[in-house]
Amino acid sequence: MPSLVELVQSLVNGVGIGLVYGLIAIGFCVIYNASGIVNFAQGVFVMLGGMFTHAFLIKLGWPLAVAALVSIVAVAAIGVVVHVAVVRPMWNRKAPLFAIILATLAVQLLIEQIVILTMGDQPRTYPDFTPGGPLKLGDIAISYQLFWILGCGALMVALLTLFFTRTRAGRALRACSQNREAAALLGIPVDAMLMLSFALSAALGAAAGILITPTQYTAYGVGAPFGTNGFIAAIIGGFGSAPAALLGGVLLGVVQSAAIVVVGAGYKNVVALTVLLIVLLFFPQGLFGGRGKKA
Amino acid sequence: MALLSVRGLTKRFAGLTAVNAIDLDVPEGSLFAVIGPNGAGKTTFFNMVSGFLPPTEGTIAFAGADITRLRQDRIAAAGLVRTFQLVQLFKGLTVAENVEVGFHLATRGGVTAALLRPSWFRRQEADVHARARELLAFVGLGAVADQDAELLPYGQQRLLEVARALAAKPRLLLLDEPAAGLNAHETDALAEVIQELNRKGTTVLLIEHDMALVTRIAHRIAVLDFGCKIAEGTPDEIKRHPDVIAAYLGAEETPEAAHA
Amino acid sequence: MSSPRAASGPSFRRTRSDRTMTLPATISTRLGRVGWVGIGAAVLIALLFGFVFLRGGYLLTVMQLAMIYGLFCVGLNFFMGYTGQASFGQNAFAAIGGYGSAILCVQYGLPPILALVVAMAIAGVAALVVGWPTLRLRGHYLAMATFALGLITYDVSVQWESLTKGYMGYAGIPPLGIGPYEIDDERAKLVCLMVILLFGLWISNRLRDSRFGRALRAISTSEPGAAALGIRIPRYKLAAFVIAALYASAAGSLFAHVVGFISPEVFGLQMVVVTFTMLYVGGIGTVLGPAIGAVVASLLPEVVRGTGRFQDIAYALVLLVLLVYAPKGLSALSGLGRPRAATPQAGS
Amino acid sequence: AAQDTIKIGSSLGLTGYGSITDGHWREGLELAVEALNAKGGVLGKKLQLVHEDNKSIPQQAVLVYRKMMTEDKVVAFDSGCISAGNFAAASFVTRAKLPMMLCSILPQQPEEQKWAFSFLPPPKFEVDSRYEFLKSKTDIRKVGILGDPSPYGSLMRKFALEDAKEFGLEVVANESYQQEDADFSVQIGRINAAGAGAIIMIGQGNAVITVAKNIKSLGLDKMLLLGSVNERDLLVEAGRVLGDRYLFPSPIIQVAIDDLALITDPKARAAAEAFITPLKAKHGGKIDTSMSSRAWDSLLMLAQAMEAAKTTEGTAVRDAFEKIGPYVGAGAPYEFSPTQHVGITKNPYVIAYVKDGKLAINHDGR
Amino acid sequence: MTAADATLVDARPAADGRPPLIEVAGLSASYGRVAALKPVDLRVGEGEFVTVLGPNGAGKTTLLRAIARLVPGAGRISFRGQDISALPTHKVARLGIVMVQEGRGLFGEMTVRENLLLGAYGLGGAGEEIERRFATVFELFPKLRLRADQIAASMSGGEQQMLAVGRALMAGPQLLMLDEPSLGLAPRVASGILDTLGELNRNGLGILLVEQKAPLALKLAKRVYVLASGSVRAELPADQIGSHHDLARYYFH
Ligand SMILES: Nc1ncnc2c1ncn2[C@@H]1O[C@H](COP(=O)(O)OP(=O)(O)OP(=O)(O)O)[C@@H](O)[C@H]1O
Ligand SMILES: Nc1ncnc2c1ncn2[C@@H]1O[C@H](COP(=O)(O)OP(=O)(O)OP(=O)(O)O)[C@@H](O)[C@H]1O
Ligand SMILES: CC(C)C[C@H](N)C(=O)O
Ligand SMILES: [Mg+2]
Ligand SMILES: [Mg+2]
Repeated sequence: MPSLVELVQSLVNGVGIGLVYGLIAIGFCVIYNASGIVNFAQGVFVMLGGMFTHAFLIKLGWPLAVAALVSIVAVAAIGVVVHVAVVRPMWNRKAPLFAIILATLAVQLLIEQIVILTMGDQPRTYPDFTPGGPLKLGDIAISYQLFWILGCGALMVALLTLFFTRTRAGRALRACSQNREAAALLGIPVDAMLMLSFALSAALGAAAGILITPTQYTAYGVGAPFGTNGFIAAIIGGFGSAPAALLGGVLLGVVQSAAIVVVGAGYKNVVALTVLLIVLLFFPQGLFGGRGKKA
Repeated sequence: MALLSVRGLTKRFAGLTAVNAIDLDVPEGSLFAVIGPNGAGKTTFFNMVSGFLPPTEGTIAFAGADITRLRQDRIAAAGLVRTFQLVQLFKGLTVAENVEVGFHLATRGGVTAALLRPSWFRRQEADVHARARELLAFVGLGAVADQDAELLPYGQQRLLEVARALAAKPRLLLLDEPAAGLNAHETDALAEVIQELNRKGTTVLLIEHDMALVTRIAHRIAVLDFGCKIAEGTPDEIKRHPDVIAAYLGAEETPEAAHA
Repeated sequence: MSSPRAASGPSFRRTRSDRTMTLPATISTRLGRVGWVGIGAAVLIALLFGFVFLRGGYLLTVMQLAMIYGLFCVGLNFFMGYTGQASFGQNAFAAIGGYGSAILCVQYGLPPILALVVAMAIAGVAALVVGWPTLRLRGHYLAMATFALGLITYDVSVQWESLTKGYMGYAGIPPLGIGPYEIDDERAKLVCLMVILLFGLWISNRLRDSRFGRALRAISTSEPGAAALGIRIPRYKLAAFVIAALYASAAGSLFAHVVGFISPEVFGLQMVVVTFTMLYVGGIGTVLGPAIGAVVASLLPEVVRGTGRFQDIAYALVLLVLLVYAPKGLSALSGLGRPRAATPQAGS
Repeated sequence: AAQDTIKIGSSLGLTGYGSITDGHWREGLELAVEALNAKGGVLGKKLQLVHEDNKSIPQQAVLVYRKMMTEDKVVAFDSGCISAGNFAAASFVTRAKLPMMLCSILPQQPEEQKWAFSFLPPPKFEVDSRYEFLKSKTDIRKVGILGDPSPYGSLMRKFALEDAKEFGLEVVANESYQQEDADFSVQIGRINAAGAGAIIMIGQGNAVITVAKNIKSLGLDKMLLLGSVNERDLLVEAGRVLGDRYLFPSPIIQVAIDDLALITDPKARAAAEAFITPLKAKHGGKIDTSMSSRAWDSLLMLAQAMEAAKTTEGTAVRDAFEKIGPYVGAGAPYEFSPTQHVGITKNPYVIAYVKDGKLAINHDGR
Repeated sequence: MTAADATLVDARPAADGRPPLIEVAGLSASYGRVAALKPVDLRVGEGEFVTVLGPNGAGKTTLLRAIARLVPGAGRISFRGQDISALPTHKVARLGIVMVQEGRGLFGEMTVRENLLLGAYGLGGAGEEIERRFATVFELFPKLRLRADQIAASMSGGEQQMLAVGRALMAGPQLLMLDEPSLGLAPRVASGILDTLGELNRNGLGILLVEQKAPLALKLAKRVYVLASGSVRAELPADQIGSHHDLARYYFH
C-alpha cells in the first residue's frame, strides 16, 4: 500500500509531466482554430525549439534569453515556410483536410531527416533555467523548472485566449477557419492570416520545446511522441481552446501517473487511453469543449 | 383521425422557449402549412416532429403511434419524411444517385445481397434506377440527372431534396421552405408538384414564407409566433386574422404577395 | 507574397464544417466508378505488376507488401472513403489478425487458412464491440478515439508477453497453403496475394454501387439528410467499421503468413501513416484508389532508394509534391479526362 | 566485376530507436572493410559493405534483407541491433544459407540460431557486473529495477530478478518504462519510496538522460543510478546531470580510448590498438567504441572464417566460423563454437562513470 | 431577340464624366468546362440601385462571385475606374465592395456580435465608428441585439439572413452586392430589408441585387439586367417591368 507521501509525490509528478503535455498541446490549438487543420508537424516545432536553443546556448554560449528568443523566431520562420510551401498550395487546390494533415506528417519526416543530416542524431539537453532545486515541501519535491513551465504555460494560455477572443486579428483567424470565403469577402487577408497562424503555432511549439528540454532531452525523433501526447491532451481538453488543452494535458499526466501506481508503467497508456475513451463517450466534444454543440 | 397529432410540444434552449406548448392535428390527406415570423419556432417544431431534436415537453403521435423521442430513421421508416431549410444534399453523389438513396426505405438488401446480387436484388436496383429518373422528371430535373448534385444551382438543389424525399414514399411529408430561392415560375412548378402528390394521397406539412404559395395550395394554416400557435384556420381566415396580420404579414404585405 | 490568382479563386468555398466532419466523399464518388481511366490505371498497375513478377528479386517482396497494405486500404476505404469517417486505429485489427494467425497456427496448430478466418471473426467481433460506443463520436474526436484503440492494442501486444511474446516477436509462422501444399515460392505468394486483393476490390466495387454503398456514401456527406430518409446511421457506420476491420485483420494475417514473423512494431503507428499515405495518394473514396496508392506508395521508396541517406528526404518530397499537385489522389487526376470535370482549379 | 568483390550486407536501424547504436555499428564495419581491403581484401577480392536503413522496424528489415540478398547478392550479413528486424528476416536468410553476424540477440527459432552469431554480451553480464559493484563497493543492499520491454531488456530483467540474492541484494521495486516516455518520476519515486538505494536501469537509448534528470529534480541526492551499457554521448550527457552517482557497465575499450594502458591483457590491448588507431584517424576524438569495436571484430572474424573456408559459400563459412575458437577482439574476447553462437562468454564489463566529460573506471567505489 | 429592349437604357458613363461605381466588361467565368458566365457587360453607377433577375442556374451567383474575385474570371472589372480584375478577394473587399453570399456565409461557431464585429474588420480598431454601425444594424434588426451572444449557427434561418445583411452593413460598403437576401425571410422582414436597402441607396450607396422575387426586387431598382444561361438577355429600366411584364420571355431561349 503506497504511503501518503508517495501518493502525493506521484500526483505532483503527474501534474509535472501533464504540464509538459499541455504546453505541447497549446500549439495545436492555434492552427486548428485558424484552419481546422491538425498540424502533426507540431511535434517537430517543439523539437526544433529545444535543438536550436541547445545549439545557441551550449555550442555558441549565448545567454539563455537571447538563445530562446532567436530560436523562437527561427522556428516561427520555419512554420511560415511550411505554410507557404505545403499548406497553402494544398488548401488552394481544395485538398481534403486529411490530405493536408497527412502532408504535415510528411513535413515532420522531412524536417526530422534534415535535422539528422545537419545536427546529428544525438540527444541534447541543457540545465534548468533556475539552478538548484528541487523545492521541498516536507517530503514532496517540486522541480524549479516546473514553475517555469507552469508560469509560461499560464501566460501563453492567457495571452492566447485574449488574442482569440478580444483582438481583431484573433477573431479574424477564427473566422478564417469557419468560412474562408466569407472572411475574404470582409477584407480579411485569409492567406496571410493562415500564415500568421503557422508562425504563431510554430513559435508556441518552440517555446514549449525550450521550456521542457531541461526536464528531459531533445533529439531529432522526439517530435512524434511529443506530438502524440500533445494531441491526446488537446483532445481530452476539447480541441481548439488553449486553457482546455493545458488542463487536458494535466489530466492526462495525472491519470498516467495514477495508472503507474495502480497497474504499473507498462499499462499506463492503456489505462490513460481507456480513460480518454470513456471521457469521450460521455463528453463527445472533450471535457471542456461543450460550447457550440449543434442540435 | 389526424395523421399527425401533437400535444403540448415545447422546446427550451437555455433561456429561450423556442416552441411553447403547441397542439396541432394534421388530418390524413391534407395539405397543411405552418407560417410565422423568423425565429418563431417553425423549424424547431419540425426538428422535434422528425426526431432531430428531443422535445423538452409534449408528445407526438403519428398514425396513432407515439413517436416522441424515436430515432430519426425509425420515424422516417414509419412514413414521416422531411426536407431541410438548409439543403442537405449528398454532395458527392449524382442527382440521380441522390434520389436512389431516397428509396432506401422502400427497398431492402444489405451486404450479402449486394455481393451475391440475386435476381430480386438486380430487379430492385433496376427498378430504383428507373423510378429515380421518373421522379426527377416529375420535379423537372430530368435533364440534370447525371450531374453532380453539388453543382446544381440553389433552386434546383431544393427541388432535388423534394424529389429525394418523395422517393421514400412518405405518408407525411414535411417541407421546410421548399420555395426559398425559386423564382415565381419555379415556385408555380413546385406548387403543382406538391398539389399533385397531395392528390395522390401524401399528407403534406409545409413551412413557407411565400404567402402567395401558401394561400394558394394549403388547406389549412397554423401560425406560430414566439413559439406559440397564435392562429389556425383556412387560408382565408388566416389572411384576415388580425393577430396574424400584426405579427407576420404586415398591413401592406398581403396584396403585394398575393399578386406576385 | 500574394499571387492574386492563387489567393482568390474558388478555393475558399468549403467551410470548415465541410472539411472536418465529412471526410472526402465529395471528391470520391464521382470518380469512383470503374470507368475508362480506372481501366487505364488498372492496366498500368497490371503492367507494373507484370514487370515486377518477371524481374523478380526483392521487388517481389515490395509488391507482396503492397498487396497486403492494399487490402488493408481497400477495407479502410469503406470507413474513411465511402462513409467519410476517420479512423486512425485500424492497425488494431491488423494486429488482431496477425497475432490471431500466429497464435492459432503456432500454439494450436490450426491450418493457416482457418487461422486467418478465425482471426477475422475475432477482429469482426472486436470491431463490433468497440465500434458500437465509439462511433457516436465525430470528426477529430472519432479520429482520436480510434487512434487510442490502435495505441492501446499496440501497448497490449507489447506488454502481454505470455500471449504475444512482446517485442521478441512471434516467429515460425507457417506460410499460406492448403493441406500439405504450402505456398513457398515468392512469385506464387505474390500471385496469391494479388488474387486476394482483386477479390477484395471486387467486393468493394460491388458493395459501393448498391443500396448499401449508397447509404454509406450518403452518410458521408449529410448525416441529417441520410437519417431523414430512414438510414440507420449508427448501424451503417458500424457495418463499414466492421468491414474495414475484417479487411485489416485479413491483411494482418497475410503479413504473418507471408513474412513468417510479426512483432508489435509491424502494426504500429507506422502502419497508420503508411496506409493513410496510400489512401490519399491513390484517391480516397474511389474503388481502385487504395490499390493504386498501395502500389505507388510502396514502390516510391524503392525508386528513391538510390539516394541513400537522402532516401527519406526524397520520399517525403515526392510525397509532398504528390499531395500538393494531386490533392485528391492519383485516381482523381483521371477526373480531368471526364466530361463535366468536377472541381474548378484556381487559375485554370 | 561482381566476382571481384565480396559483398557483406548489413541491415541497420539508422533512423528510429536504434539509430545511435546502429550508426556506430556501421562505423565499425566500415572501418574493418577499409582495413581488410588495405591488406588486400579477402580471398584476393575486395570486400564491399552494403548497408540499408531498416528504420528500426521489422517490415523494413524484411525488405532490406531481401534487397541485399537478391539485388546485391551479398554472401553474409553483419547487421545491427534491431532484434525484431533480424528475427523477421532470419527465416529466409536461413533458408538461403547465409551466415548472419548480429549486434542483437539471437533469433529464437533453433534452426535460425544455427546461422546467426551474436556479438552482444549476454544480458546476465550487464546485470551481474552492476550487482557485483554494489556488493563490493557500497553498502546499498536494496535496489529497484527500471527497465524497458525490448527483447534484450526483457532478458536482462529476468536475470536482475534472479541474480540479486546471489549478491546479497534485494529487489524492492520492479518498474518499467517505454522508450519514448518523457518522464519517469513516478517510477523513480516509487523505487525511492520502497527504500532502494540504487536504480538498476535496464535499457539502452536516450531515456537514461531523462531518468538522470528526474532523479535530480526529485531531489534524491543519495540515489545511485546504475544504467545499462550505452553510447558515449548518452553516458556523458547523463553523467553531466548526476555526476559520479551515475555508474554504468562499459566494455573496457570504451573507457580506454585515451589510455590503452587500462587494458591489462597485452593481446587484448594490441587488438584494441589495431582498432582504435584507424578509428581515431578517421573520426577524430568524438568516438564511441562499445558498439563499433564489436562490429569491427565481427567483420574481421567473418573475413577470417572466409579465408579458412577458402570460399564465401554460406555453409562453409558458417562451419569455419564455428571453428575459429577463442578470439581476442578489440571489443571483447569471443569463443564461438557449433553449440555456442553467443560469442562473448566472459563478462567483458567494468563499472565506469563520467569524470570531466570523459569516461573513467571506478576503482574505489566513489 | 431583345435588342430593342437592351437599348432602352443608356449604358454609357454618367453625364458628369465620373466613371461608374463598378463596370464589368466581357466578364466570363467557368467551372471546369461549364461556362457558367459567358462574356457579360454590366455597370452600376454611383448611387445606383441595380437588380439582376434570372432563372435558376442563370449564373447570377457566379456573376457576383466573379466580381468579388471568388471565382477566377476573364474580362475586365473596374471599380471607379480602377482595374480590379486581378486583385485578390480581400483587397476587393477593402475597396468597399461587400457581398452578402447566397447561403449567408456566416461564421457559424461564433456569436452574433463577433460576426458583426468581423463585418467591421476593415475599420481596424476605430471604436466609435463601430459602435455607431452596431447601433444602425441593431435598429434595423432588433432581433440581433436580443441574440447578440447566441452562436450564429443556432439562429433560425431568417435570423441568420438578417445577420448576414447586418454584417455586410457593418463593413460600411461602397457597393453592396446581395445574393438573394430575401431568402427565407418572412414577408415583413424581407420588405423591411428592401426598405433599408432603399434608404441606404438614397443616401448614396450603390447596390447590386440578385433576387428571385421580382416584385420585391423591382420596387427599388432603377435598372434591371435579365440574366439567362450565363448571358445578359436584356437590360431594362425597372419601371418598364410592371406586373404585366412577362420576364419569362427572356428566360428561355
Ligand atoms: N440550438 C439552439 N440554441 C439556442 N437557440 C436556438 C437554437 N435553435 C433555435 N434557436 C432559437 O429558437 C428560435 C426558433 O428557431 P427556429 O429555427 O425554429 O425558427 P423558424 O420559425 O424556423 O424561423 P425561420 O423562418 O427564420 O427559419 C430562434 O429564435 C432561434 O434563434
Ligand atoms: N462549383 C461549381 N462547379 C461547377 N458548376 C457550377 C458550380 N457552381 C455553379 N455551377 C453551375 O454554374 C451555373 C450557374 O450557377 P449559379 O449558381 O451562378 O446560378 P444562379 O443564377 O445563381 O442560380 P440560383 O438562382 O439557383 O442561385 C449552373 O448551371 C450551375 O450548375
Ligand atoms: C542492444 C540493444 C540495443 C538491443 C535492442 N534494444 C533490441 O533488443 O532490440
Ligand atoms: Mg426555419
Ligand atoms: Mg444563385
